[in-house]
Amino acid sequence: MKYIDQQLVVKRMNGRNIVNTLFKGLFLLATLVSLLFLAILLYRIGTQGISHLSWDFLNNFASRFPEKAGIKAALVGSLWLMAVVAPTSIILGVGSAIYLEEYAKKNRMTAFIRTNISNLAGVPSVVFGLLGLTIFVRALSLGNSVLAAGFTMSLLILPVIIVAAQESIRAIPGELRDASYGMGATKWQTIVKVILPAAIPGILTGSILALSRAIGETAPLIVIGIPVIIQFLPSGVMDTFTALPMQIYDWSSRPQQEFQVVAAAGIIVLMVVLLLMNTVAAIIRNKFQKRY
Amino acid sequence: MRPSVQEMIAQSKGKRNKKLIEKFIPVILFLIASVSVLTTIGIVVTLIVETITFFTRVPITDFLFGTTWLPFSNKEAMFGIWPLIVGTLKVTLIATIVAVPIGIGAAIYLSEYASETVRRVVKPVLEILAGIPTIVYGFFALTFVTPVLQSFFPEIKIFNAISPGIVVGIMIIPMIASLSEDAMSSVPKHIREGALAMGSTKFEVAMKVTLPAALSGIIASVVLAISRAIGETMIVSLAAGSTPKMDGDFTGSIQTMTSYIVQVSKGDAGYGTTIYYSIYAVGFTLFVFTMVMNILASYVSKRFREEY
Amino acid sequence: MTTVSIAKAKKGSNLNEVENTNSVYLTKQLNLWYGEKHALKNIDLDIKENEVTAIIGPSGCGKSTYIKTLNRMVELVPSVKTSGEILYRDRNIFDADYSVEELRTRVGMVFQKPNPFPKSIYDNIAYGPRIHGIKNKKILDEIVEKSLRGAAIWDEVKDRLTENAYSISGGQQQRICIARALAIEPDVILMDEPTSALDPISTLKIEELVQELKQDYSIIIVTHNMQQAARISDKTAFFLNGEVIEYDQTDAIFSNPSDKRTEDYISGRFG
Amino acid sequence: MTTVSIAKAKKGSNLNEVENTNSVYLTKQLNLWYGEKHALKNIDLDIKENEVTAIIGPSGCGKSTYIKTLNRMVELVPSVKTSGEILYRDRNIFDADYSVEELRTRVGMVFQKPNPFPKSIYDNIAYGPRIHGIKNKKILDEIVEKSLRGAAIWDEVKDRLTENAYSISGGQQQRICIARALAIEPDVILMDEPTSALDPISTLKIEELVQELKQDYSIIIVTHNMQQAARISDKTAFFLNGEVIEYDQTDAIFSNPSDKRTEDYISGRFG
Amino acid sequence: GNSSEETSATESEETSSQTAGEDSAQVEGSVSGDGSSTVAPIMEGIVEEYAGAQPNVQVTVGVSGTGGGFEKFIQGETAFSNASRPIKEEEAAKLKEAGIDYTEFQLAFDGLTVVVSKDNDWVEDLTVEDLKKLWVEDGKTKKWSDINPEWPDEEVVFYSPGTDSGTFDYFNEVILEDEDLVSSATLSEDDNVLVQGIQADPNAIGFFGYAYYVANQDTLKAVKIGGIEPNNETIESGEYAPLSRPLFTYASNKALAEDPAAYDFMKYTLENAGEMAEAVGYVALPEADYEKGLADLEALKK
Ligand SMILES: Nc1ncnc2c1ncn2[C@@H]1O[C@H](COP(=O)(O)OP(=O)(O)OP(=O)(O)O)[C@@H](O)[C@H]1O
Ligand SMILES: Nc1ncnc2c1ncn2[C@@H]1O[C@H](COP(=O)(O)OP(=O)(O)OP(=O)(O)O)[C@@H](O)[C@H]1O
Ligand SMILES: [Mg+2]
Ligand SMILES: [Mg+2]
Ligand SMILES: O=P([O-])([O-])[O-]
Repeated sequence: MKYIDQQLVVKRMNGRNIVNTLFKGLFLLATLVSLLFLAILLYRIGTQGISHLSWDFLNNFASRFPEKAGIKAALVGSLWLMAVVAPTSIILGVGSAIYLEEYAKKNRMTAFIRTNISNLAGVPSVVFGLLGLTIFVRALSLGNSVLAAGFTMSLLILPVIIVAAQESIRAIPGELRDASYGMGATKWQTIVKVILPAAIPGILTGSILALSRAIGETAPLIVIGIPVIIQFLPSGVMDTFTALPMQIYDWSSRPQQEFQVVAAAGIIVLMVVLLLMNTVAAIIRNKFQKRY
Repeated sequence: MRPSVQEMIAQSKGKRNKKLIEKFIPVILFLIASVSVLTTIGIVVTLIVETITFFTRVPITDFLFGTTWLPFSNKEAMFGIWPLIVGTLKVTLIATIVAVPIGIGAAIYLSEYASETVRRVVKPVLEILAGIPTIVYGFFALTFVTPVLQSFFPEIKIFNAISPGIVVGIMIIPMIASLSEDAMSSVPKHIREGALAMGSTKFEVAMKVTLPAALSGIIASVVLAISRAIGETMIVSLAAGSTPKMDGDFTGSIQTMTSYIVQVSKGDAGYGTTIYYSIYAVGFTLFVFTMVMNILASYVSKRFREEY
Repeated sequence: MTTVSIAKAKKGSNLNEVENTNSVYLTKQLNLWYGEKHALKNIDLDIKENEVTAIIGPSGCGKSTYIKTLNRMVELVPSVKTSGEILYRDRNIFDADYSVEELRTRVGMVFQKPNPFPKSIYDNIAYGPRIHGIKNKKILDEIVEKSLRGAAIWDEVKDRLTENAYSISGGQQQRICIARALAIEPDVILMDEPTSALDPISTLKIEELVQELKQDYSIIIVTHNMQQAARISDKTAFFLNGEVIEYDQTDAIFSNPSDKRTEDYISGRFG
Repeated sequence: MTTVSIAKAKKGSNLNEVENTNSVYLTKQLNLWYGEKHALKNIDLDIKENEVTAIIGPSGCGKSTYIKTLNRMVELVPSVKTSGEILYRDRNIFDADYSVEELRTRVGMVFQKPNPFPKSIYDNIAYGPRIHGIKNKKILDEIVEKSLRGAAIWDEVKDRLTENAYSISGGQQQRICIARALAIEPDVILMDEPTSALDPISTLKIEELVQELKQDYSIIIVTHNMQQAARISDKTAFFLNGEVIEYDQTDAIFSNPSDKRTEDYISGRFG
Repeated sequence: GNSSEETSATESEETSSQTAGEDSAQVEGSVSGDGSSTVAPIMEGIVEEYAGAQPNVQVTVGVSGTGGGFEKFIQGETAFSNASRPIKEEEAAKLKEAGIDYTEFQLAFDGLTVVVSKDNDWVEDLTVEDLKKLWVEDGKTKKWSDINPEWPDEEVVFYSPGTDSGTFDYFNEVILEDEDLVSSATLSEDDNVLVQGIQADPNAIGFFGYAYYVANQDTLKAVKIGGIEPNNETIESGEYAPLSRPLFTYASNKALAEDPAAYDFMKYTLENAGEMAEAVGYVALPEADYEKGLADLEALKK
């Protein structure tokens, strides 16, 4: 006996295809809506602040006159911040990832570290601010230095980097490892000469995305209390500094309407820095994708 | 004629170095890996020490069961955490309502319908949304979303839970979309092909095969995104107001746990006052909340993982 | 080992029958490109009803590509272009108004690696009927049982229908996949190296099964194992570099190939 | 096709030589478990110098496991336990003070899937010498050229040594991997199905190469292709379910197997 | 407010070059302060000019709010702390505990301005009593008609700076007198947000620093208090009472005595605070007050 009536199947086909098309449209719509949000956001920032963008804006210190106000201290400060955050977080992140992927035995300690990392990834940035204030600023007497803020931000993005590095290490085919061991290489040689070079694209992309989070974070800086009124550039990691989001936040709370435009211009600078970082990440990702 | 390679290898120094390196590297790496554990310990200790001081001044029961949050009151300061929790949940609820359908919809589109090229371009572009500094979102909520909402619903106040909720939702869309897409595209291609070969439409494949198979990953991504929404600070600080309230009203000013911490950090409370210690108690509550969400996420992704 | 001899006996007896005349698939001047790569070249093949047709050839010669063209699964690769015709039951499957879903409902497919859905065994089998609109629990039960019996696995799994299909062995999974294909009562079953990931005993089971299924279905099977082709098929097509080098009765191909390359291949000189 | 006959001729001539007496590997009562799974059972094998030893058997019989035990690569699987002895050049490789790195420096390995490092061709070959402390650029250059010549790929890649090893074809990649193994001038070369991922022409090239390498190295090769084993090896071991069923001169195994299971396998009745 | 700003800007630039000329002794070092966001614009101007006068002194000023500033001051992290209210007893006690002696300097006046939207055509003038009636919570809904029956029978919408700001503190002290603020008020730490809310709603009322009113005169209307309109004269003379408040900075005596850079910066601050205050929308103190400050400072010098 036949259970499946081909006639009926053919008849129902039409309806099923319509449902398929309908939902395809809905899913596409969802994608477009998110892209639309992004477009509106970028458009508004652009139109608000573009008029204030100029070389002077990049090259001036902050000023009480909106037309003279520049972003130099904040921009350079953010770069200094990155100069601390990038090496610290990448060394700690990649080191942890190597330990977890290559050395850690499957025991409770390892499971604990893993759970801990994924939990840490969800801890709000304000809480990291409280940690940084208590440990780095106060207990270790680093004050409002680049170092104190840099360490705080490093811890904040550490879990993201660890996970990205773990994933890219895990993605390296076992055959490459085998090949290296098969030549009589030791474990550390294999890690340094084969695994890390092959994992670097993934590690870099993950790290850049994490760093771009660090460069835009405001809350921890507020909690740490880094200054905004500053007319010089830091000359070392122990110097005080200010950073882009702090400066933007400060401008936006000024009474004069003109400062809102300055703030918007500051946002453009921040967004350009972020987009540059994202683009670099995307290029690395696409360029090195699946070599093996 | 040079000596054979094996002879050169035998002569080469560094054998002993190798042994030493092999011994010490794991120790060093273990220490590095412990940094993240130390960080958690640091956070817990920092928060707990100050929280304990807070509880010597405000009974813990008042904090846990009180329904009025009036730290600055001139008459009798009250520290019942619930209004802040309710405020946080309002924003989180709206954000979830916005982000889950859009995020999962986009994920399905990207993993099931879009061509490889579209996916390769759209995914990183969407991820930009997650990288935009939250302070930028905050102004977007306050100066764009709120006025737009007000033009449709005049009863909405300048500070409300809806506008920051929507914007937090926008911010977490890429998290859900990206992680869910990862989960769905890691459902092996051959399983998908099995379904297509039976005459399924793509929609049927998505709903009946991919989605169920990727469910644990999708739920985990949603839970993580929610935990991010709970911890979001600047958007709510700017656009949600600072009125701790415990009611069902979404149109008026509220206060969340995070925005309270920022309010006090930027504010006037004297060092050593009860208000100063209260931010640690609130921070600790927040920490517990996100911790629970994260444990839930990892439980979900373990418990509901499909075997294939 | 007995089974093998039975299979051989069957094939032998088959030869004595009158030549089958009903075509299920008629491929005419089929060409296929993956982007620039010309993967199938001027394929002409006439595949008959209720026979087992084996497709053999070295790795990369286009076997999988050809079989995936028959139910248009190959189109999932975006860069694919085709020319020529494939008539399935006298209708060109490349026609603009030919619904792929309909085609795939009539033509079942079994893959190299067992690929059950990550669902219960029952839901795996009921998947096809369900998407085709059968909701009635009793009918579904009947279909599930019939299909599992058809795939010779009912006795092994009848007590664990609610278990996840990934909890059983690879060979059983492959028979679940066959049962799943049977559940929508297809006309043709395509199999792409269905035993290459299996152990010898599971392989034998599947080979037996193929022999039985032949009564009701037309079967096209890709295999890299020449002995397998010899054991179970009625006709064999030998592919090389995207071309059909030889297509004939299996016995003829193996005992007396007309092309030197076929001979080299089946005598294991390459591949 | 000519090569094949040459290879056969060689093997033939080999038989006429005096029986080789120098063992490189002497395996005594080797047992191996993956956790609970008993994967190798009481293996006894005596592998001779400057010969090609083929290991054949159906999928999962333990071929790869055995060959990976010979250079202790199998220990990378954490759950592995072994008992018994393997004497390499008269020393038990399981001895506590035997350095695995040293063993692996003496014993090269080529894998099923070509697995060059994602580095330049030059760096691939220089990898081994470098990790073992050879830094001198001139010596490295010499080693790279010699190894590439040894793997019969020098002419094809000499102008593109700085290109990424993944920019060349699979067959070339496999020869790069062989060259990489040759670069540290090993004593033994282990090969685990080195041609199974390759096209027929690349396969032939590798087979020829194995014949040449035999002059200088002892070679142990796993293959699922019985014709290949017959063509290139001097001795053949047939594995089944973790046991050595038969181990003999290749000609003897293929023309006159003493065990029924060997016969069934080589006549393609299973596997 | 633009043009007046620019003129005062040029003036202050002149002043600073004069000062630099007088005080040609160049010093080096770094000075850090933190504190009130209300004082921040004045400080920003001073720091900006000072960077020209003493390029080798690196001054940083944070904006953690009056309370946040004192927190750091108590920890010994800063040399001076800006405040938009006088130091509180607890804070003074903590400083004593920490062994930090300090001196209070007044910098300027800020007129706390009560504002309504330009669209509000009924309110011009309110008394302190009216303000109390409006802003103190009494459990009832407040209507404009409660104050004056001729005014619309509409609910009043309140906007107030966050309860954790110096501005609110001051309002609390003089108007609320430690009663609770009306509970329906919308609170924000960000005064610009208040501006936005008030200008859009004719029924809204709010208060914040004079500078924010000055910057938004085209959309906001300042309410007279007891017939007195807030402007530079009325605030400076103290006529605009009780809603004008002094702004302070508190400096560590030790730093002033031992660190020439801190001393020099504080001197520069007191010399220029008045003009800078006017330039950014505050009101200068009477000249005598600055002189007193400078004398206090002089006395601390070793
Ligand atoms: N998606 C694809 N894109 C580009 N080329 C492809 C694709 N799939 C297959 N090819 C190429 O088409 C040719 C035929 O491939 P096909 O998979 O049909 O071979 P096959 O005979 O099934 O081989 P095997 O025995 O290895 O399965 C091969 O050269 C292959 O590289
Ligand atoms: N890492 C492992 N853990 C547990 N079991 C394993 C592992 N690797 C192999 N096995 C088991 O050991 C047995 C022998 O495996 P092995 O890979 O040696 O087979 P093989 O003869 O090389 O097969 P093939 O021809 O498929 O490569 C198999 O049953 C396999 O399932
Ligand atoms: Mg294939
Ligand atoms: Mg193997
Ligand atoms: O920053 P405040 O002046 O409001 O303390």
